[in-house]
Amino acid sequence: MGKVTAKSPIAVRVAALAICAGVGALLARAVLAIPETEPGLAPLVDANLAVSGVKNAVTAVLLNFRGYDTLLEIAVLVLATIGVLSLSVTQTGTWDPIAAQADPVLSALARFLAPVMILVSGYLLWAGEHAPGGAFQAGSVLGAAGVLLALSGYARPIWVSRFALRAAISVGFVVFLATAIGEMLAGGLLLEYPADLAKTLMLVVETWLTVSIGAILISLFIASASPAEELRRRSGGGE
Amino acid sequence: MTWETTALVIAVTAPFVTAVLIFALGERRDAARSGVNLAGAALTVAAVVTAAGAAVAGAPDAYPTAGIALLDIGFGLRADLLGVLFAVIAGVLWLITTVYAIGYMSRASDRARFFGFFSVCVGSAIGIALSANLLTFFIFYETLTLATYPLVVHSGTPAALKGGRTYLTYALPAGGALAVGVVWLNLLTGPVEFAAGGSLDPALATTHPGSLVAIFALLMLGLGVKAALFPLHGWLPAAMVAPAPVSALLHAVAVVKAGVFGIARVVLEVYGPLGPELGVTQALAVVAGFTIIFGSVRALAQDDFKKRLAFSTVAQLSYITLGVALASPIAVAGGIAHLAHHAAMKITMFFTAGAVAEEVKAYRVSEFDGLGRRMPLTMAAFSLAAIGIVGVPPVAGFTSKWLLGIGSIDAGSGWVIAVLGISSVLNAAYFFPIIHRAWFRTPKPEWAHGPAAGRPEGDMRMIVPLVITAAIGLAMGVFAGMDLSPASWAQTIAGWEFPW
Amino acid sequence: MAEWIARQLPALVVLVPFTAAPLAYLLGTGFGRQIALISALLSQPLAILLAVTVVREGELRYEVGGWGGPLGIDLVVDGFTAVMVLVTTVVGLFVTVYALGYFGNRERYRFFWPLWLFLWGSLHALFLSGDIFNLYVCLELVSMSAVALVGLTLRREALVAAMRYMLAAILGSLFYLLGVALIYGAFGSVDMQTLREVVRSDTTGQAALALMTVGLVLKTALFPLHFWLPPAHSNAPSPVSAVLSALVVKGSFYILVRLWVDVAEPMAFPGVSTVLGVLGSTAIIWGSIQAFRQQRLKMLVAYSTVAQIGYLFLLFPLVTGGGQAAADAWMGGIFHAVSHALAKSAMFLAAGTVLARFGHDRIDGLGGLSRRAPVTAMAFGLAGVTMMGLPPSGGFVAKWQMIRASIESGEWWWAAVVVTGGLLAAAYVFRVVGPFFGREVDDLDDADLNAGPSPWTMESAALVLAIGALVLGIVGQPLLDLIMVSAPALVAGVTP
Amino acid sequence: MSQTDLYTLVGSALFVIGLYALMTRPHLLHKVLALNISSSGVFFVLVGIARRVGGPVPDPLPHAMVLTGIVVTVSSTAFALALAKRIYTETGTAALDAADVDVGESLGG
Repeated sequence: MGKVTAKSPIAVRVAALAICAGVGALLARAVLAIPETEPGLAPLVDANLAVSGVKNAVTAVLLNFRGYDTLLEIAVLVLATIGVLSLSVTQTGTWDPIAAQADPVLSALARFLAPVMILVSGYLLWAGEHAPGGAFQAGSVLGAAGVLLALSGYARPIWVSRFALRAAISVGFVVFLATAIGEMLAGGLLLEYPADLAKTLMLVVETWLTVSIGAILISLFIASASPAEELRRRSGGGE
Repeated sequence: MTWETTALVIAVTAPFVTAVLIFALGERRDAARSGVNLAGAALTVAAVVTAAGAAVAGAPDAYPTAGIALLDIGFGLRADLLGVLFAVIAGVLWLITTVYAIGYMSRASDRARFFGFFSVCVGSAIGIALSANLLTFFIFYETLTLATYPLVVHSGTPAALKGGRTYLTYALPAGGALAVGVVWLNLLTGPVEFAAGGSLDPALATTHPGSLVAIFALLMLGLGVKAALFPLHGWLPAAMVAPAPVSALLHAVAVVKAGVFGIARVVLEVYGPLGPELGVTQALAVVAGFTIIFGSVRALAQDDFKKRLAFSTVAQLSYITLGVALASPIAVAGGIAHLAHHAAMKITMFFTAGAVAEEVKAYRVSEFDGLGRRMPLTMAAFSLAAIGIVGVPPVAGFTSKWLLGIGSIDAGSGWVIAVLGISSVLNAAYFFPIIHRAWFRTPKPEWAHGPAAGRPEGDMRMIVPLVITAAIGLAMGVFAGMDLSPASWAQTIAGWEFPW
Repeated sequence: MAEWIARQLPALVVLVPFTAAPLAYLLGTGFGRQIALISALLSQPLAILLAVTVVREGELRYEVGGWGGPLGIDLVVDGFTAVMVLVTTVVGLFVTVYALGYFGNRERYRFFWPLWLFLWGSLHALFLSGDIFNLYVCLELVSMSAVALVGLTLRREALVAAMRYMLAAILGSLFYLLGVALIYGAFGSVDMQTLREVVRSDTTGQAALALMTVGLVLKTALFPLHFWLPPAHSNAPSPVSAVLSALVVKGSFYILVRLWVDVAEPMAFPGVSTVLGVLGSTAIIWGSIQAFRQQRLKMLVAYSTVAQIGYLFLLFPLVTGGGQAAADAWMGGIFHAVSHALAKSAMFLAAGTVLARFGHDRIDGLGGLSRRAPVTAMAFGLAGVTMMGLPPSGGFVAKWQMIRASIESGEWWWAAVVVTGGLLAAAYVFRVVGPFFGREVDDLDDADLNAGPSPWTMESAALVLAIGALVLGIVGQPLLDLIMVSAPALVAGVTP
Repeated sequence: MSQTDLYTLVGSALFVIGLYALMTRPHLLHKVLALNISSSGVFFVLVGIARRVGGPVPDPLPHAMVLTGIVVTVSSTAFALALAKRIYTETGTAALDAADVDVGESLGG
């Protein structure tokens, strides 16, 4: 196995240093010149918070005012997952349970932690409406729970079929899109939530996003894992 | 759209449509391809003649026109007298050449490619003839440059590919120069339409003389390559690796005359009186005069038959350029008439070269001893054309040279007479030995009794066209005085070109 | 219905491929192909309608979420946008048709369809976005889908090329995002229309623009930051190569033009545009020479992209002075992007056909191609006409406008570069095309005896694109008019 | 020095440190990490900018941008890591250029 050298040749380093010094100087000058008080869009956000359907300003920006950014961001996430799957050896994202060393301690821990994490995830999802939180935080915890389960050999039953995996990965984006298109069909513009339905719709979207984000994070983890036989080979063929 | 306008559009588009159909038919469907090709050529001739009729009827200010918007100039077509003269020549000779080429190429490979690009070339040449402005002209001019390449390299031999490279090395930088010249001129004056008597504002001669001279130089650099002006002529002999029909129609008529035709458009219908005023046409005349002598001298030294013809073409093209540059109506008439006359005669000669090469595998002048016995019709046609080029009456060449001579005196450029004289002697010196060898030298034994009994002297699809073109050459001279002969047509055009 | 479509048009243009993408993933290989084709076909009328609407009504503004900038995000469509969407849609359709034949039903390439649809949607989103932060997300979407597509074959060279591309792309995005942060810090908005009014040429503003420019130049692969492009574009599967060279590099270029000519025009400093112009000129010369020296067809075509990108950057010095020269440069630069997109995709698709059928793309081994694969040879040759910028191709009209602009602005040296670049292009194009007419070489044996002639859809997709690029020079006037619709003030000659 | 200045300067420093490492470290994992450091730098700058409002509640917009940015960065990091891993599987080394691999050890693995 070829070992990668730790450092580049001196000429490269000197050049890099010069470039970095230049960029650094430019940046420092620029950030210090930023006006001390510039309210930005904060007043505008405040003024419209009441009609946004949520109480937390950041959530309002993310899901309503700049919901389009979030829609595309979910697209990035789904896209990256498809990309990772396309690179994984098995290309399916299904977990090979033999690779997981069923450790009794880990297993017990997982059994205890996983339900708690799922609960925490639900709370974060709900809290996002008025406090920091939301689908991403919730999805991350959900994903972590999944990774934990996978590491302890429980993940296998989750992915009953390839279609289920694909559905879980894309459901958040699809629901988000469907909501957006539904609003258009109802006479509004893309992502224009009717004031009375805004909260409900956002919660629906957030919920499915949580599921997808969890599934995506698990898939990212699992898809990058080496297949069992490679692990065996590397550890010297012994089991 | 009036009937005349339709004819104008068809004249330009028919060859391109023919090309597309030929490509689509592919390699194996020979009969269908020949049918499409002949039908396309015939349609083109009909359309061109219709447009020509309208031009004659409508001159000087009711020419059929058509166009679409493009940039600030427009992509425009117009059937004026000068244009339809060239278009008729290209169209009619295409029809004849198609027959010849079907015979010549019958055993060659890649026929679809050959006939397809051939049609594109002819379409471009007719487009050049019927362009209403410099932009449209340039578009067709460069299309012609590109479409000729596959024909030059058609045989695919290393020599052919090398000839193709040489051709591009000359033609593409020339295109670049032409492009800059055209853009610059358009910027200086606004859209440059062709108009009898010149389209430039005379005031520009005092406000922007330097730019106008530079632009003229760029344009001549671009057009001079195809017109084979010295020192831009080098590609023409190299391009003789192409199959005979290409040398005949393209390298004696369509491509090279696109160059001189462009010079005529620029000198007469863009610069007009500004040319002599700025002194640029005088310079052009000197270059043309030198090219005439140079080409003729080089032709003398060639043993390769096609190369001798090629250098002869270099010299003859400059007759036209010279006539156009002399700023005298009579000389201009001579030059334009020579455009037609030389076309008929030189195509005959290249047809001969192809027929001889196919039939008896003779490529060099030194192999022509007694060829007149073996291929009497062919060599008779060749001799007639050669006599015409030398300028012996009553064949066509005489008329144009006569007009050129008188025109030069009219323009006060007596030195041109000397050039014409020397060149005629040189023409005789490189053509008469061929005629002498063919008819008066002892033939090879197998040629002594003519073609084998009961067989014609060659593929009749090749012999008949060259006899016809020779006859056309003769007729142009004999009937030069008639109303619609190229000579009187040229004089009419020259009349319009000189309102000043 | 018609009224609804008219109202929702900008959103629909983005949503069609974005809806198709997850569906193509969800439903798997067989459906992925059909969904991609449906999406491609649906996009055609939408893109045309978008262009027509812009011509009729001028700039379109679609307020996503109903908020409107600067609070919300606007989709903005002017002539430039409509042209880019149109060319993306047209190239996209033919690449899709080609890919149907190229990838067939092979399970291995099932990820192509969702990734390609994501890329397509991202490009549309990018062209329509009127918000510089939203553009960051679009840039990332474009880059990531493009990188994933490059690595699709899982060949070593492709993976390493994808990695190099990925690192360059992320770094470029980060530079861009840092610039966005500074812009927001200094001017309090990320909405382009608002910024146009408030942007000043102060320390922060200049630094922000400099950072964004570096990032976008890296993503556009302008010399000398082009190092990642040739391996990525040549090692990708050919339909992907076509999209990368034709469309993806133009995405970041598009933002660069928006920023300089449209948003930050008040702080345009001639020095920077000259630097961009000089780098562009160097790219033209250097890229062409490198292209000429390549042994593999796809590498040659990739270096040709490096060179052709150079022309795009001549736009910057030529618009700086305003007036007619700016308008001509604007038309010329954008028209070049369009005709290059058509021609370059045709070239890569043709190269892909060669590679798929004969198992190699060594230039020395392509003698006699015009006999073995006449349609493909013709497609490549016709596309070459646009590369050279000869009439009647679209490249000619673009170069015509650029030469015009440089003579008008008195900076004739740009015209010299344009002409020289055309001649160098002729050198590398004919280095390939010349031997097509030569004697056949043994290397042109079908790689797989069962392969037979390529599917006609593949060959004709390339040919149609090449013909499109070719006739653009004659029928291109409507496109030139479209480019000028609601053009930025600097270009339209209006002083605000 | 205000809080904003502190955050934005630290952010700038992080960005530059990441940039340097990206250019000088041949190992792909290092490069991916370097980009992560740089992106953290950018987020710092954004967070610093959000503090300028003056009141107790910071400007929500940069925060939203950071959140979006983090998701995008996570996605691209995941993808870049998967790519690096696949390269390692295919070539036995985790560098872009063979020149960056120490001589003396076999490339084949």
